Amino acid sequence: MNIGILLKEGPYNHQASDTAYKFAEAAIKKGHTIDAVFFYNDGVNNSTGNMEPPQDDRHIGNRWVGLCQKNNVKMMVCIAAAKRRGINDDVLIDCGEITGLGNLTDIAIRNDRLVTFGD
Amino acid sequence: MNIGILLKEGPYNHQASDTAYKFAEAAIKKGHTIDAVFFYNDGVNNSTGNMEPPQDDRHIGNRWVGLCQKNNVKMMVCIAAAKRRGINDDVLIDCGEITGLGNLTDIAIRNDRLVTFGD
Amino acid sequence: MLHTINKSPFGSNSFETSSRFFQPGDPILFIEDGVYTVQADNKFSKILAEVQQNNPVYALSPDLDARGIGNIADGVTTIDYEGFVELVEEHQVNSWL
Amino acid sequence: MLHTINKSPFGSNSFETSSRFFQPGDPILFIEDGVYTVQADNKFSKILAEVQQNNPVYALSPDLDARGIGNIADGVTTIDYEGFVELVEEHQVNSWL
Amino acid sequence: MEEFDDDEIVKKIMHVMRNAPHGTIYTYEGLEMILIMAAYDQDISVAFVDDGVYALKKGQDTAGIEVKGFAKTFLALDGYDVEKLYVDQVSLEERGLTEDDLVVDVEVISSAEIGKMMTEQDVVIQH
Amino acid sequence: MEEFDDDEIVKKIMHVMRNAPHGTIYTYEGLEMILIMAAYDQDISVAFVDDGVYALKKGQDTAGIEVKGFAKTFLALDGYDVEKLYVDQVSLEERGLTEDDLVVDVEVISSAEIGKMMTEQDVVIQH
Repeated sequence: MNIGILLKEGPYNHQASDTAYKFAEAAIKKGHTIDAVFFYNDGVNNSTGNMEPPQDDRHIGNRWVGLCQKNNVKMMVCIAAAKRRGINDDVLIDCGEITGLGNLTDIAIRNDRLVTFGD
Repeated sequence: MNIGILLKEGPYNHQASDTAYKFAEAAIKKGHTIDAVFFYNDGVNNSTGNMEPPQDDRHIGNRWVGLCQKNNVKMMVCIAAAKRRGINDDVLIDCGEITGLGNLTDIAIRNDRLVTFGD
Repeated sequence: MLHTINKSPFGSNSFETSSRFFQPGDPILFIEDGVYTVQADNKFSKILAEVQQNNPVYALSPDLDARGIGNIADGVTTIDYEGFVELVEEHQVNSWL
Repeated sequence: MLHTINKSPFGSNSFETSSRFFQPGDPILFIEDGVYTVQADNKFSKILAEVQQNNPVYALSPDLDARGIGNIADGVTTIDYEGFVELVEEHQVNSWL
Repeated sequence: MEEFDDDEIVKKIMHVMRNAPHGTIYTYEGLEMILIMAAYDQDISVAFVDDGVYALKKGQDTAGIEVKGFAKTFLALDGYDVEKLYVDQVSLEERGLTEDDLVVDVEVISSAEIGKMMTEQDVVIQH
Repeated sequence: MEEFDDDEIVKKIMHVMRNAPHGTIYTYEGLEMILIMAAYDQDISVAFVDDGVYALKKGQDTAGIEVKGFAKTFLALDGYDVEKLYVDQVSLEERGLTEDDLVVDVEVISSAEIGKMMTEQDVVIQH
């Protein structure tokens, strides 16, 4: 089954980001394809490459990069939401792609499921 | 009267940032001193210098810089909260200072009021 | 002590909880989405009226205007950001989030 | 349709509102702070029991464990992330935020 | 953009507005999403539930809070062929509001009716 | 750090925990704030209200959600001379919990008593 994910909250402040990751991981383990994670609202803050969490904590940015590099999950960041919040290509994580809401529409259309995580 | 402000949510996503600014502006107009705005939790996202809101919208980052440059309001960003969220000196607004929670304690101690804005 | 409440009473329990902690005379200020609390004739009008028996109640007019709330409960004083500052001059602040 | 609820029922009206929209047979999955809803013997146990008459109810066990909730309401099925995926295989998803 | 394999797929997509305007950005950015999706010829509907009904309240003037207003943008939805606007009756009544208080024509229906429509969707997005 | 003009000022600072742990970071970052402030010899108290009481629930194991646990850090507060921990009785009872369910010794008191203490503070910070 092909699944898209819409993530609406930023890293660390809300568990949404963690749940989305754990869900994606489990879906892949069960043989499904995660087509893309689309970051919207404060969710765009997941796409900064500058996170430096304490060493004993999870690294949310690196987790998204890993999901992308190992499992070909697209990491798409809404350009309008990103611009107002100060996310641009200078800070973007590897694999991140700043793009329009048209791509979210395509994700919604071409996948069997769109699963939203937020707060 | 000397007033400190604690801001706990990021720009645009929550009105807290706007209310904090309008409150600071009004307090200064009435002759009070705003000692500092301390950014905590997702509030640290107020301190990125990369925001590019639509032209017909307010520019929250520039507003903080203006408050600092015109009215000597310190703009302090909690280092622990900033690091995990990817805010560092490379992206910091003019006037921004990444610092510890000890400074928030000093702000709480030396001012007549500490006013919190959040969500 | 000045209590500020910034959440809609429909979505959040901020107003109902905070009202257990108000001391007689404490001013209450509704801001942001909290101003929906003072809209006349809604589900929370009765609790608000009870609070008003012991506490002066204010609402931030720029937030009321932004939300198109013209019809507000009797006895609620509307103030602008300057009025907010004046309340802070008189009281320590407890911002219920 | 699978409904997920991720808010504590004490702080937010998500559970009470969403329950008006559930169709008979729709599975309900509590995640994140939503899992407090299925803790046995709390203020919401009665509404939950009513929902259970028409809807299968699940709760995410990693979230229950994280919050130290061991004692859960009768009839609630605990699942892990894999179980979450299995529900998504069967149903479209409506995430109440 | 992807290639147009999807050309003829029409999906039923419902957006649910459940937050008040201005206190958070969810309704505003939700509306931005709807306007884009509307250009893709999908079967779009919008449900206003809980504080989401306040987004449609007449007479909003956001000048004083310096936040962009957008209530009138809902009027533009019609021009994008987004005509299915549903308001949850209980949500409206609890807030002491009637249809006359709203900026656009909507269908005021029961939670059960909206719930039934939800089950018929391919995608539901809550804002 | 500022110069030590403030050296002898002792302010009454109350932290109010009102959110559940893990779903959001507020309680965790609130605790980080309390630990720093405790080093400044201020008169610190902590009130647990609403879902904030869940932060003290025994038996939390966050391994499965891969989020840092911190319930046991509340035990360390005592070592920092933060001894005034108050739990709102109504909040505890509504959740079907008793003092035995909590990881630390607290004083369970009424909302009115906590409300009275609030008015005696120089600073109240809600998390």
